[in-house]
Amino acid sequence: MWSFFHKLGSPPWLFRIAGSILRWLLPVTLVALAVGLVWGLLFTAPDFRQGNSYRIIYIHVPAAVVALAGYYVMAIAGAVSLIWKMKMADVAMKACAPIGAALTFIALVTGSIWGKPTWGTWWVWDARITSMLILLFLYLGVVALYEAYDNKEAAGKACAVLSLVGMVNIPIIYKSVDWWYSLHQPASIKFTGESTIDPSMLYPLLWMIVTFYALFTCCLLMNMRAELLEREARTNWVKKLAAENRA
Amino acid sequence: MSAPAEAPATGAFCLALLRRQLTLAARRPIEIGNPLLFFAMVVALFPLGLGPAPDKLAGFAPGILWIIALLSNLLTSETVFRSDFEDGSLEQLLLAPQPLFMSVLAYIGAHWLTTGLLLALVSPVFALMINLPGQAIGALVASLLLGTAVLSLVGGIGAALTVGLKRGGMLISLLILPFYMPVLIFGSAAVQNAVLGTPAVPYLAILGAMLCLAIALAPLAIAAGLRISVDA
Amino acid sequence: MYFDSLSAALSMDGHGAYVWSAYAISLLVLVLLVRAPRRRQQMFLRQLAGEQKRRQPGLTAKPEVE
Amino acid sequence: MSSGPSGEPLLAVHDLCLERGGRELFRDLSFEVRPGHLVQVDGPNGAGKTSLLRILAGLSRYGFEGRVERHSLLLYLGHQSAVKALLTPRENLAWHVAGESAYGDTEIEDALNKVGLYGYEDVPSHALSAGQHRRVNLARLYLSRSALWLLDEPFTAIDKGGVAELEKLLVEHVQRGGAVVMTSHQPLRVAYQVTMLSLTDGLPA
Amino acid sequence: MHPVRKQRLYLVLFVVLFSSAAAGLVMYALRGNINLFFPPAEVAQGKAPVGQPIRVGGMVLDGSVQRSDESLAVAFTLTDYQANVPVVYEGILPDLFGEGQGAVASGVLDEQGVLRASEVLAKHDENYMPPEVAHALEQSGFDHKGNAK
Repeated sequence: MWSFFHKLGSPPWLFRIAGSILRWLLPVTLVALAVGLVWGLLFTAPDFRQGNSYRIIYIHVPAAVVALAGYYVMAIAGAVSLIWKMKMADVAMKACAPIGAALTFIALVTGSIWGKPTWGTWWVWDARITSMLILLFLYLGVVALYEAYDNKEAAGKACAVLSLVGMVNIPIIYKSVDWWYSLHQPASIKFTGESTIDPSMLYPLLWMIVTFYALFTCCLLMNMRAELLEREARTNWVKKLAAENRA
Repeated sequence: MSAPAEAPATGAFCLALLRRQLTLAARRPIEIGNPLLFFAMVVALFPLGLGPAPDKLAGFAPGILWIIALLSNLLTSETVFRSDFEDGSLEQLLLAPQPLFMSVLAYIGAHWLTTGLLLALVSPVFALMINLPGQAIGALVASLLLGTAVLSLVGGIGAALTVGLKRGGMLISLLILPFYMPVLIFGSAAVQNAVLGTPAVPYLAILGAMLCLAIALAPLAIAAGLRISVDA
Repeated sequence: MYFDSLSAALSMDGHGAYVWSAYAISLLVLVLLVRAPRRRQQMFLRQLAGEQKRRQPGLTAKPEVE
Repeated sequence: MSSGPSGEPLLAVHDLCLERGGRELFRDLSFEVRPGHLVQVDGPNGAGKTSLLRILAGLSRYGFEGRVERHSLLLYLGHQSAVKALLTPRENLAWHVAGESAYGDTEIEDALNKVGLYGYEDVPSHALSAGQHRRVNLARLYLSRSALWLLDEPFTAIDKGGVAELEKLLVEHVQRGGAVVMTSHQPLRVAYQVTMLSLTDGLPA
Repeated sequence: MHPVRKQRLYLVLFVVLFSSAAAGLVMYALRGNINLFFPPAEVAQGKAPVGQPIRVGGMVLDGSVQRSDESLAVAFTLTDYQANVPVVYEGILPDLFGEGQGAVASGVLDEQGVLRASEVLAKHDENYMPPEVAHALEQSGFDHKGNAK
């Protein structure tokens, strides 16, 4: 059991694997992102009611979906780090926070811009928007708490506790549309039953969601690599790497 | 060797802790008075900032009172474990054979008794200062009784996570304000409804639900946070 | 392509300002997001390499020779 | 009354390794503490004595490798006295946060008497000196019902007479079937076999 | 029982007990009308309080929108096809506002049962489709939700 964790938790191994995944995943993701953006912006028809403003959906929905999923990843990594005392889970958790914060920020800003032509207002204190704002605060809180600790191992544990406590918020975000009446439309993409979005609009949206997941993974791996180096600064493999880098 | 030593029962231990915390608070009466004074002074700020028109103030009164209660709780939450951390009592508490999640409840209970409870009891006076209609006083006191208990529990999590940090004060606000927001929404909604003459009980029930959830989960997080802070 | 001309694509029937600004802001954030860890890693490795250089006796005074 | 270590271990340590700031403090440390053991942890400053004691107590829970098994209640005295200035010595002991606190009033008076605080029971602790604070803390040893004592520099700020009293108490405790793990720079002057655990200064990695 | 196990058992019982109490209280609260949102049918039944801020949501009745020539004042009727609520509003309406569309008006109900709105928001549904598709659906006798008319 422990030896398995040790292998999985071996920093140089993880650094190398993450590097080789990134070598192909990052370019693929960036190309997919460009394709998705052009597709959504220029090659889809406008909505019969909202006109062209709905094109923001191709960036708003993926960002929001992945921002929420990112919180789950962070909290689960936190739980793993607390329960099994796995250092790599700590690193992964820490790496999630800034990415999640950025995606939540994108979701909020694009939503606000979309809201103006659609609802007639930049901002409403609707349940889902408010929960999204709270999600941003939760992410920023994790970042701030991590930075405040000198002992990075303790920082990881403290952030894990905080993100687990924040998990209580996530079901409220998901359920808020059902619990309270709000301006937000119910989910358009349904896995059971028929989607209420036309296929010509659904495919680029799904494309973008997958792309954002890939982008999240890329950023996560890159952040983890950077974090690993700093944590393992005194070990031989990092020293060797720095020497190679110098040469 | 004599028979294995038996530690006192958890309940007795928690009561002893509660007495200890209350005695400590009672020997520093100024620290109990400060949040109340803060409450009174911030209440006085609103008529100065918004203008003293009574009906305008009355409209904002539920929100104003709740926000101040929240802020004064925020200011005191930071101190719950601070002195115990500094003099080494906290590490002794962690070593106690009784479950830590119960003993931290005693700390939080003492904090609530010396801040939230008192605040709820004196809040009618402040409510009158900003023209909160009389029929809402009951809902105000009830919502503050329930809500400040949630605030104390949630604030305890922030306090536990930041007690080992030199500059925890600002950070604790960032960490726990997101969790205070639902309490604020339902607390002020309860008062608002009482002002309008609609039933406040559903809102109080939601606050009660939050309190139950907080009692169930916050002690675990506080205990974990304290172990991390002492270890850091 | 859905739009007939570049100007039609830019104006998007009056929604262009909203759509294009939303995309621009998002792209900006994404670029920063992707670049941050790379920069951080490069900075760190350079700093570490500098430390190693300082520790090597004799090399400190000598200028770098290609 | 047993005179030597025997019986089931109160504490077992397996393959403990500790690294701090890239420096290895100790490696593959394994030992057992049984009733009757009086262990003195020895080593220069920064050798990890306090860290070791905190790991044994369970206050440090990560940052090291290895396993610690605790089989008894323990009493840990750290560098800080855990005495509340606003409480009297009597209250400090009666409501002590370490959870051993079901002591009778006379027991507390006895213990305070033994550490030389007779007559100070109900004086607010902020009126006491630093040394007296430590004595209030040491009074817990007279009250303790825990078998295993972990004492970090217990002689600090204690006068000669106090040290002799304390040494006597430690021997009594281990002879009763308890065990002591303590750090100290000065050799113990006791008529009892002291097990030495030396932490040599770790070499820079 | 082993003391550590016993402690864990108590912990689990404690958490379960308080969590279920929380769930019970939420159920109780949701039975009461917790939000101030009313469909027109409930307004017609007199369930909505008069003289306090509420929100009414429904569809804008076809042919009900009357705009004033001189000012931004507008009057329309919200319906849920069971009852109607007249709304008056003064201000700029969102682009998506239109007859046959969903809208939410927040304001105060007066004695005559007219909602004096301080804010009107258009609510759009979860259906997205190109105009041609919507048009084709109309032609073939479906509404935009794909339901037969």
